[in-house]
Amino acid sequence: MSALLVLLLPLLAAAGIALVWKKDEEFSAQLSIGAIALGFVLSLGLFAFTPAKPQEFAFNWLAVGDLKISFGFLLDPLSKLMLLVVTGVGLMIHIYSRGYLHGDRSFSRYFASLSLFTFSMLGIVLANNLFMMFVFWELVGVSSYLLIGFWFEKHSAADAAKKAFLTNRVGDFGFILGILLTWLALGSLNFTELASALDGKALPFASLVEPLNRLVGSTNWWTVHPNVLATLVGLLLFMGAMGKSAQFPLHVWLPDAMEGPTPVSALIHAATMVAAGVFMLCRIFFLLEIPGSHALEFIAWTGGVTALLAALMALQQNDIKRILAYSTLSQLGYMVMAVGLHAPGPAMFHLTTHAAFKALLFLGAGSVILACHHEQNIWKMGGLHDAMPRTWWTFRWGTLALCGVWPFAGFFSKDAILASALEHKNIPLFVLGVFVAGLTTFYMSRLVLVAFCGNARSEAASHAHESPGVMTWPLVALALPTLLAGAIGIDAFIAKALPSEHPSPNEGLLNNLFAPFNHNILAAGFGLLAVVAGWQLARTLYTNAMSDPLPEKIGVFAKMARDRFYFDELYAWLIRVTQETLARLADWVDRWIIAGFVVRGTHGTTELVGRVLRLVQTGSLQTYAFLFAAGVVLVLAWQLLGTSPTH
Amino acid sequence: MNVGLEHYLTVSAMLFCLGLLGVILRRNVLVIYMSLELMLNAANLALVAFSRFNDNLTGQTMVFFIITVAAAEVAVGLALIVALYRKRQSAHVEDLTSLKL
Amino acid sequence: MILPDALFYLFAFLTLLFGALVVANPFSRNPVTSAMFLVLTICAMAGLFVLLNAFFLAAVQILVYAGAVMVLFLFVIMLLDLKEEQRRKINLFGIVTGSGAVLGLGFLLTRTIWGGDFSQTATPKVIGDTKALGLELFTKGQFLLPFEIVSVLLLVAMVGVILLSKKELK
Amino acid sequence: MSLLSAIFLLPLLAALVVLCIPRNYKFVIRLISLGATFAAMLLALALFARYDAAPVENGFKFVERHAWVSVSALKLDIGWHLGVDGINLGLIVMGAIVAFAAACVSREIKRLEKEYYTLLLVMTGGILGAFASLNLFFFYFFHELALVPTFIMIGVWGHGENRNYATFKITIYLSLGALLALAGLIALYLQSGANTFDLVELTKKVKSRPLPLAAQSFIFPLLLFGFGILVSLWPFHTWAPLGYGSAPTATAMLHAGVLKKFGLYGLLRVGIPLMPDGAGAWLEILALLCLGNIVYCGLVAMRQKDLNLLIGNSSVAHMGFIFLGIASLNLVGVTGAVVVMVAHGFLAALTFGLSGALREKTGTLELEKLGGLLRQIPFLGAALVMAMLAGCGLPGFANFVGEAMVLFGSWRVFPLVTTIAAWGALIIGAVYMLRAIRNILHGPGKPEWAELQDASAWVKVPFVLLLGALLLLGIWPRLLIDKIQPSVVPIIAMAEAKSADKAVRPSDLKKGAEDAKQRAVRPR
Repeated sequence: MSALLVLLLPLLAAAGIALVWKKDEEFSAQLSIGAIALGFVLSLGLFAFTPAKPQEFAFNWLAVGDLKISFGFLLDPLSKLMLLVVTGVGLMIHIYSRGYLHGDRSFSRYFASLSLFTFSMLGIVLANNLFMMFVFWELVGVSSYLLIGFWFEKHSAADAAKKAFLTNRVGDFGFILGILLTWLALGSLNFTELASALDGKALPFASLVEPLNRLVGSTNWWTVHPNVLATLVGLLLFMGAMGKSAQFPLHVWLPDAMEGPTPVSALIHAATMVAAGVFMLCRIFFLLEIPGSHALEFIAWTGGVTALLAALMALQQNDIKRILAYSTLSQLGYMVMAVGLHAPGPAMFHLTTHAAFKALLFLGAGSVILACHHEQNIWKMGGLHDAMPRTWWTFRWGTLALCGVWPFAGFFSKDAILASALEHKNIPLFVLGVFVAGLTTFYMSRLVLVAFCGNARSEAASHAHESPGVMTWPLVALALPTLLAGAIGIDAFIAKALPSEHPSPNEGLLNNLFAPFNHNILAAGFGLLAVVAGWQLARTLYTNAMSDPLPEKIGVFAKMARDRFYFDELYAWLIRVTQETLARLADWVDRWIIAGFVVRGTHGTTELVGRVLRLVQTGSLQTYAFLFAAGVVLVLAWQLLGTSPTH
Repeated sequence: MNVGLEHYLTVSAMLFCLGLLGVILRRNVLVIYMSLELMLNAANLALVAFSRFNDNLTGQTMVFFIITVAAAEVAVGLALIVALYRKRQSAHVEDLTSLKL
Repeated sequence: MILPDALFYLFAFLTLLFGALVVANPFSRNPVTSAMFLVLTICAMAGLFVLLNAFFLAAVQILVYAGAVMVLFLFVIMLLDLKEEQRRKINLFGIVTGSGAVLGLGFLLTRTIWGGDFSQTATPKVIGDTKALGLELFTKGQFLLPFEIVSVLLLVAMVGVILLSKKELK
Repeated sequence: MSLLSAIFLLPLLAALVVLCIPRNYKFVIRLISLGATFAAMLLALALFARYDAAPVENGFKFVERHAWVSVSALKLDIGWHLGVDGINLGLIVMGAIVAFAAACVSREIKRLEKEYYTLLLVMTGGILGAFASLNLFFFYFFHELALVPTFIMIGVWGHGENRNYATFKITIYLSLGALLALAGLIALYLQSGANTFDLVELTKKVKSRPLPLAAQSFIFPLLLFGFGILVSLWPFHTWAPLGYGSAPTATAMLHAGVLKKFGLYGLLRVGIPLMPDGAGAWLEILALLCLGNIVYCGLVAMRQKDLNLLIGNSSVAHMGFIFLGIASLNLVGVTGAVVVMVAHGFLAALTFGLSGALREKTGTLELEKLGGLLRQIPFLGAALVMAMLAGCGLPGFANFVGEAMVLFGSWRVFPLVTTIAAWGALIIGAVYMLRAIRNILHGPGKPEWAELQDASAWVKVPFVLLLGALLLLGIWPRLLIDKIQPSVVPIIAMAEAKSADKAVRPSDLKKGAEDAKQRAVRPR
């Protein structure tokens, strides 16, 4: 019952703000912050006191024939953890954005959409069937559309919102097809039913093959093999995650989504929305690892490629928020890679720790931007470490956690992923992981060295001062989990939720600190080695450098990285070639062929026939008489000559 | 070869064609009207011939009625021609082309 | 018995000759001449009727048709005092197509007449004299109503003519 | 004068009353028409509330039956037979609500109000009557009664420079379609030998003695293409966007929202159950045609420069979904089709209403000229954003529920067509809807629209009403679906009770899926 409350509170807040629509900020801020604070407390309660065994309660939302869609909640360790993450980080960001957006004209609209976002995010976390998850999937897409396009007067923001929504929609297209295929094959959409329908059965899709084959087989150039179907289901559902977590082909919308206010980027693109995809993958993990389905390899490699690609792009970005956006992309690639390596546990672990320190980094960046009067280019900052002490040390902790330095949370979760890569004997992915870890340290230290150390590069940066308390306290609050999250055994808690994990017992704080070393020394060692290498390289290049030395060194590669490997141009061209030309063709056909030729054609021919007949009316009696006689003759001839006269 | 029904019918047919020719070729309204009467008589001839060779009188009664109708028709037709003439001062067909579209 | 056949051919020839003259009078284009030739055609027709034992009709033909209808025609010709038509340009195309159509019609009619075999009674018992026709018209009861209607028709024709030929008074 | 006949006789009565009022009492005329449509709406809602899904003898409730013309010699039976079941209940309620909204919106008409309101009321009466009557004769008669005012209203009060061309086009197209449908109905009447226009007897007769296959395969195409033209099926759709583009707001709302569903309702009520074999042969083609609707019209909508044309094309695209639902011929698909019919009614009315309000304020609907309006007209802007998002199938609105059910339903029967349809609905729909929002509402404010002010309270009423309906059905669809489903079951039963010579019919596929799941026999 309390889960329902947690879910509905933000919705009520959003509705309340929308209906009352009073212009004063206080009311809307208090309402939505109160709602999410209460939600946080309740989810803490759920997290701590409810039994570990998953409970489920649902009511029938739609029941027609054999389609049974229910609206219910599945409370198991996985969703309880995510509940905590969403409401916890969300609360911090709500408080922070109250300060950040102070005095903005449409303040209450911001908080309304923020509450709507939290509501839909909680919906995804609590959903107990695929269809309900899809419903909230789209609602999250819409609320991110509203939030990214918050400053809709700016062309770039409006376009970014549209782009984000459409790319998400492409992902949702795959997701709905996946749902349809699972429903057709297994008859139900409920997770527990699906799980029970799957275990203990060799190939669930075998029965479906023969009829579908006949039906689709009419194009008989590819026969449907059960493994193909299983992989197809896995990939289609992964496509949904791809859209939401901005994986490789559909990653273009994330950097542009920085157009929204910083707390929005923090909330959406660090902690919650992008994590929804990884959460969904873990939730339907049993569907992905059906024997015979190759979906998981594909997922692993997509994750790996995204991580590498994003890290490379981040090297050359100069906007502080874009660097953090790309780092999120690459960390997400890590998590998806972990899921692909049959290790949803470490993926969720990394997701939780990442939520904390990435939110911290984004909020830190926000306070830096505010301090330098909305200046986002790092080459215009500098020497902020003494001007903004509290932001400085929280930001430094976040960076250390992100790079995976030993005591911080990032180290443990990233090491868990690298360890699972080794266990799974997937050497290329392990090497890629280590390389990306090095790259991460490189670009993060580049950011820190340029933005904070050295001396102020611009007049605005020189007299920057610390942000007000309401903004810095959330930073400090987020800094704690960044330090401790790794060691307090979150991974053990997650392991309980995922059947495929072997639950390692949680033996106290201290030996957890050293668990990764004795667990898999190779992974931990290489991880730390990459970190040190990255740090040294960045230090040599960037200590109080006035401009970026990298372009001369790697020349054209730097330009390509800065322009994001021209994916946007490629997609724009692709759309222009396929959709625009098709649209232009359809419009042309509609205008000329159907409306023009057919309609005007018939109109034209009738007019022509009319004009011809007019010629006959010559007005002279002779022609009429003649026509009359000729008519009679023709009829008689036809009639008489037709039948032979000999009767 | 004694005269049979076909002979009378051929005469009536030829007379009918003559009348039709007159209607088509002549351009004076009155002459057209006369050729019309000719066609009518051709029909009468055929009817009488049939009544003679089928040995009953209905053919002839038909002719009787046709003649009365023809008379009425001529009267009205001529009145029309007179009215037309009064309006157009010409009885020539080519001048009466107001129906031309 | 060859006299009636000879007479038939004579009258038939006369009818066709006069008919042709009504239509295409080579001598003068004056409508009066064609009216006169029409009268002659009607008389020739009366002769044919006599041959077909339709004596009453022959008389009626001459009396009504030749006498009344043609007189009307002459009246109108005189009233309109139509002069000799000056020869307008001959519309050759019109003539050719017109006569072509009429020839086609003639050919078709004769072809069917001579094609079909008609049941003919050689010597008819019924004579179309006035008494027989009178009996047919009034006692058999078949044609009584049409007779009355025709009389009404004549009345209507008269009213029509009077109306048509009234000068526009208003 | 039971509840059902009151719903549609009231507007017709009001039309008569308005006729007797002198022309210059504009306010009284408007009051009467608003009152009449409001009363009709209340009655319809009462009908909806009192309709329980308990099965009744031949499926129809609130039945009202008076013999009108039944000449046994001529074997003619035209009776006044009204009845409501799951399918036309939703349509009548939606029709009444949209009619009230249309009456509110027609405040924009500034000349010849008296004629306008009479026509509007006649149209409302015709629409509701068409959906309520079960006798094919009145079914058709009321449809024509509603169609004629549409032509007149577009011709006289329409907008745009090619208004006359649009009027002629819509008139000719719809009369042609109606003609074909009439031919089909008459052929059905003769072939069935039941000597009655009454639908209930007809269905009973056909159930006992199905029509010969030759007759079916001849009558069904007539009905299909006749109703297809009325509903702007793909090749015959060009009249719809043009007609709605130049129609006055109320007509566009009523016609696109409600009257257009007549063809689909007819197909579902008469076409499919009475001619299952005929239908079977044509359904594959229908599926492809509706693909044309969804994808083709979606692409064309993308290229439109005028908002009304864009909405017109998008409403044609939504029709494709309903056709797909009907063509899938299984319980889920057809129920989904009926839900989309109702939902699209509200949606089309809402979008056309909003674009009418926008045109009234800015004087133009050219996408280039408009821009950055959200700051000046927050309410209308927010309503337009919600309408557009509902249009591209956002959950929380009724359209999503219907479209999801259609996808579920037709996925089993035409997997390829459904995939492309899903692409059409999700992606293409989203593209042109968002582009419209982007051009009209977002972006920096333009100087010429600086002094725009938002809609007054009275103007907001219809939009709030329609949005409320969309949201209510979207959040709690069982309100409507529990009523629709029991009436769809017999139709599906009749549609599948035909010779099983089809190569792959949904029934075989279901058997395959069933063995895999070893489920208890599901209600079919």
